[in-house]
Amino acid sequence: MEIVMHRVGIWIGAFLTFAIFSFLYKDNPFYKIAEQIFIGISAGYWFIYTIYNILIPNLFTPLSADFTQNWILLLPALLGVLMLCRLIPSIDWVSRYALAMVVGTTAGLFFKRYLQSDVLNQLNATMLNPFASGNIAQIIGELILIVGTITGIVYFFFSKKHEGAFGATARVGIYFLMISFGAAFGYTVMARISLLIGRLNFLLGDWLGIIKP
Amino acid sequence: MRVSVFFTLFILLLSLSLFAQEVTFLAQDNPNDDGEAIKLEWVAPVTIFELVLARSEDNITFTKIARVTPLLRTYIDDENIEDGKEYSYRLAVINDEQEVEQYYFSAATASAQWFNTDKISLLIMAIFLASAIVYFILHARRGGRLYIRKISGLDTMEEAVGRATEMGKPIVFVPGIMDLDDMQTIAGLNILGHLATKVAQYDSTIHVPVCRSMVLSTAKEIVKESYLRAGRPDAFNPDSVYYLTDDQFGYVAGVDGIILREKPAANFYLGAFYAESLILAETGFESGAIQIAGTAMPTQIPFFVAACDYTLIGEELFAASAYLSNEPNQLGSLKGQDVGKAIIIVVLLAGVVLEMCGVHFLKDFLNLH
Amino acid sequence: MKIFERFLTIDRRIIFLLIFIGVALPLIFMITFNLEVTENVQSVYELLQEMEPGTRILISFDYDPSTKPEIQPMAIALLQQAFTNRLRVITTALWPMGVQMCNEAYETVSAEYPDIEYGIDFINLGYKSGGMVTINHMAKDFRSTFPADAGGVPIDDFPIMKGIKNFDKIGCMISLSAGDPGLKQWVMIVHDTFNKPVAGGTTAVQAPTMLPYVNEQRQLIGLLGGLKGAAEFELLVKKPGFATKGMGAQSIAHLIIILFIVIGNIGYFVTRKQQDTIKSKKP
Amino acid sequence: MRRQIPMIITFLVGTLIIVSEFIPHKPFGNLSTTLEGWFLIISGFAIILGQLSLFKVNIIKIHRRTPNWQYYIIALVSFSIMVLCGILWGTQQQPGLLTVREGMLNFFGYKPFDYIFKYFFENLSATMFSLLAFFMASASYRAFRARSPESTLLLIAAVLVMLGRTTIGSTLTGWIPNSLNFLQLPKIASFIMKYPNTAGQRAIMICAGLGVIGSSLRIILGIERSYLGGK
Repeated sequence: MEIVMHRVGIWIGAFLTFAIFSFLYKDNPFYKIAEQIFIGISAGYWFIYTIYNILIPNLFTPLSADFTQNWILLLPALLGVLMLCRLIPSIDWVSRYALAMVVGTTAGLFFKRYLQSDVLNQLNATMLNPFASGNIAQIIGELILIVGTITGIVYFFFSKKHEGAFGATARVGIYFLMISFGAAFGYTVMARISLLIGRLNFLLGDWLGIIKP
Repeated sequence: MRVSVFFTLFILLLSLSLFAQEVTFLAQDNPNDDGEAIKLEWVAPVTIFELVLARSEDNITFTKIARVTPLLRTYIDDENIEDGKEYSYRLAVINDEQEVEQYYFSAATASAQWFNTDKISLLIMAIFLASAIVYFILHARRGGRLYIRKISGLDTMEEAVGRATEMGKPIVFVPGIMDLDDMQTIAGLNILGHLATKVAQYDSTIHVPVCRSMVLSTAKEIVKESYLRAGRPDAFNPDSVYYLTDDQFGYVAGVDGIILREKPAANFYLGAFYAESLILAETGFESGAIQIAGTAMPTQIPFFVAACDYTLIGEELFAASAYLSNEPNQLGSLKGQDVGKAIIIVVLLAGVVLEMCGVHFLKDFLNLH
Repeated sequence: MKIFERFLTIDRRIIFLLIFIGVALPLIFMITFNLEVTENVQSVYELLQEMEPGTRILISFDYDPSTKPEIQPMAIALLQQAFTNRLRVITTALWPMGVQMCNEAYETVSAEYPDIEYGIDFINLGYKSGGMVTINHMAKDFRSTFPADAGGVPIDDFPIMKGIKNFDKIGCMISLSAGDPGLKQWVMIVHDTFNKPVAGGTTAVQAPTMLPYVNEQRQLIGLLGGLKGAAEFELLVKKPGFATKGMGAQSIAHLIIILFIVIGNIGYFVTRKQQDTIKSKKP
Repeated sequence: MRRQIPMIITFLVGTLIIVSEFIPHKPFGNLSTTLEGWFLIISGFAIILGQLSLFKVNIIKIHRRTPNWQYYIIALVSFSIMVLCGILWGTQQQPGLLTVREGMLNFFGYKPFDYIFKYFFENLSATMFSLLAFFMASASYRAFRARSPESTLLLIAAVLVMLGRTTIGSTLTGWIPNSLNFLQLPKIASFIMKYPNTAGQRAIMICAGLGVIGSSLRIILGIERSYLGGK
């Protein structure tokens, strides 16, 4: 019996796959139906997993198991309920209290973490002695790295006109940015093709059985 | 020959093991914490089979806390440690037959620190940046003039609106798929205000499909104000700004439909984008529109750069928004960040020169570990 | 010279069709090419090789079925290497669907390792929202972030969780990531704040933006980038799977795309030259 | 009251989180830890909010008979089925309200929730994103033309990396002797990724990082209020 439902599942999967692919031709009812199923299931999944994996273990279980120890959790629970008030337009402003807490925490953490990881550590990682290695490719590479990083930052300098030597530096910066965009694009082609390989593997393997999945 | 090699090796090994016989063991307060951990460090020859760590509060009865190997070298004890209390530790060297060969002792008191000394360079940099940004915001608010260079894409945008008017076709503006809490959406909406004014002046039409309800109300207000500013409040069509759906791909399908139906002369994608960027740009190209994009999403910039006629790259989006809105908070912040960039370039150059001279002071100072 | 103008305006449906065929044929005829292991993949492998048996490592499943073809092979190969070396694996997910991806990977791999036991060598702690803030919280108070595993059983019941209060007793952290929240947030907290080694496996979309973290500060030890990264890793653990199989199709699809780029450029240069000559005749 | 108090909360929370980085001493360290624990719970509610508002928006659309309203019924139905299955029979690891009968497991092979996930959702989600493979191909065909110095650099970098990243690269240039191995395509691609790409990405990263710092600071100080919505 399981085989039957497995086969049924695969046929459903194949149907849905084609329904989505039909978008490549143009938007059509099959695509719309598949899309709405996708939205509905995805929302349902998030809903269930948030309850089972977050609200129950991190809120309800501690409260019901040992209330005197954990009563303080009522506070975030209250803020959470305030968050839900956004659904009711007349009192949606109360959700701002919860939002303020979320935004404040994120802003505080972002301030220090981005400063350290994306500014100071990157700065430190670029402070190199390019001639230390003695390997020609590495010397050239590290020189490129230092020059590219500096000129790139110069390109993003907004309070000075891009002219003269400064403009020329910014020009070099944009060349580096272009190389990195080209490289990123070229690298990314693989990502999307992989997804297509995954799909064809399903269609040709699981569904049609032409190849071994 | 072979015998002599073995003999030399034997002597070597013997002297090594003699040398490495020394075991040192030290317990000390775990630095830069809230006084709830003690750091144990040891140096022991790798030939030792196993080490056992034990802790005591009265220096008489020891309870085992962990089995470790010589290679591990450090262990942080954070089980029920109290601030200000002294703990004794014992390191037992165990041989292959599971017998204790020797004990080493050390004691330490846990304490909480008021300042994390590892983070000095982070603090200095944070204070520098925060004061620069706040200073320039205040400066701009007091009416001080701050120069922001004109972003070259802005001219292209205005031309595109003009071209749309000539062709009698609408323009489509997509403010990204994120909510108002994303700065990119705000920046996109600021630029929308400017474009909508031009649209009102030229008596052209604009479509603004959005995918968040909060963005909808804000975008509507912004477009309405623009028409008011252009002196044509009667020409504002409230239906030109509309909500499609919250879902990423549902939204893309909706926008694609609009682009294919309306055949706009120009498409603007300004805000936060994910995987949909390329679908939008490709569909827009098929319909023959001029396309101008701007996003700070690092993964999506390459697609927009490749597929659109003009792209505001990363921070340029925010700069364009500040330039157009002329709002002191944005201008001041941008200027403050520019000071940060200048500092970084100077420090970086200094660091590279010092490194080349073999002086590692600056690099070590900025190293946060 | 009409043909060169045609080069400029090939109907995109032709491209779509060729890509489809170009991916399908190598899959059917099992075309494969040789692979070389690159530095970034090698370092991830070595990181796990150097861990002592019994060390606990943290793997986070921060992706969903949409990127499964790229990342699932990495997850499987990583678990294989970990179990072969008797490392103990604690898994989490910052994306809710990561929990299912983790279950599927564990089911696949645990069949090959009959002596691996849930709760001793492996545990799935399930999904937590909150991204970077939550990572920061678990770094300081692991047990209150994860009071129970994905099935709701208290973690005190599992030997693998003994003594884990923060990241101190965790050997290294690996994030399998398809976007935000994901590898970037783990680097910022686990390495940059708490100084534990972090490695990652990402989609090829994300990899270029993560590469600046692979530096001499070792913010990232190594990076498996896209299907190629996964295939190289499969080569290292000597268990070729989906990724290795897919690389043939990748090569053909890439070749087709490059071919179209070349055709487009030939068309562009020839027609431009023609326009130039016309212009020079009629100034 | 409606704006002042949220701004004060943001300021206090944001400052506390930043300060706790530099002062490990009590109460700063454990206060910020507590707040982060709360954040997890509140963000859980925020996700629930997202799903409920999707539900609400769809009901409104159906009620108002907006264009294509029939399709939104499908979304509502699939959402409800998924939630019901999750509550009644649970998920793979979680028990639900009802006990799962042996017969049901034998029939579907999975619990209903997991069955829908595996056969419906996995296929839908994977196909949605695989559409991008086609758009990627057509975009690279028409976008990568050597029109200007910038686009030429874009084109060359993209093609070199594409060649080097797949096995074509090693096949094409594998014959180049090891003494000249820097001319092999995989080596060139790695070089591009490691140096010029990293340089460009790093410049963006540093400047974007400064941007995040600026906006976080404005939010904490109450200068930036757009997240509160409205005027």
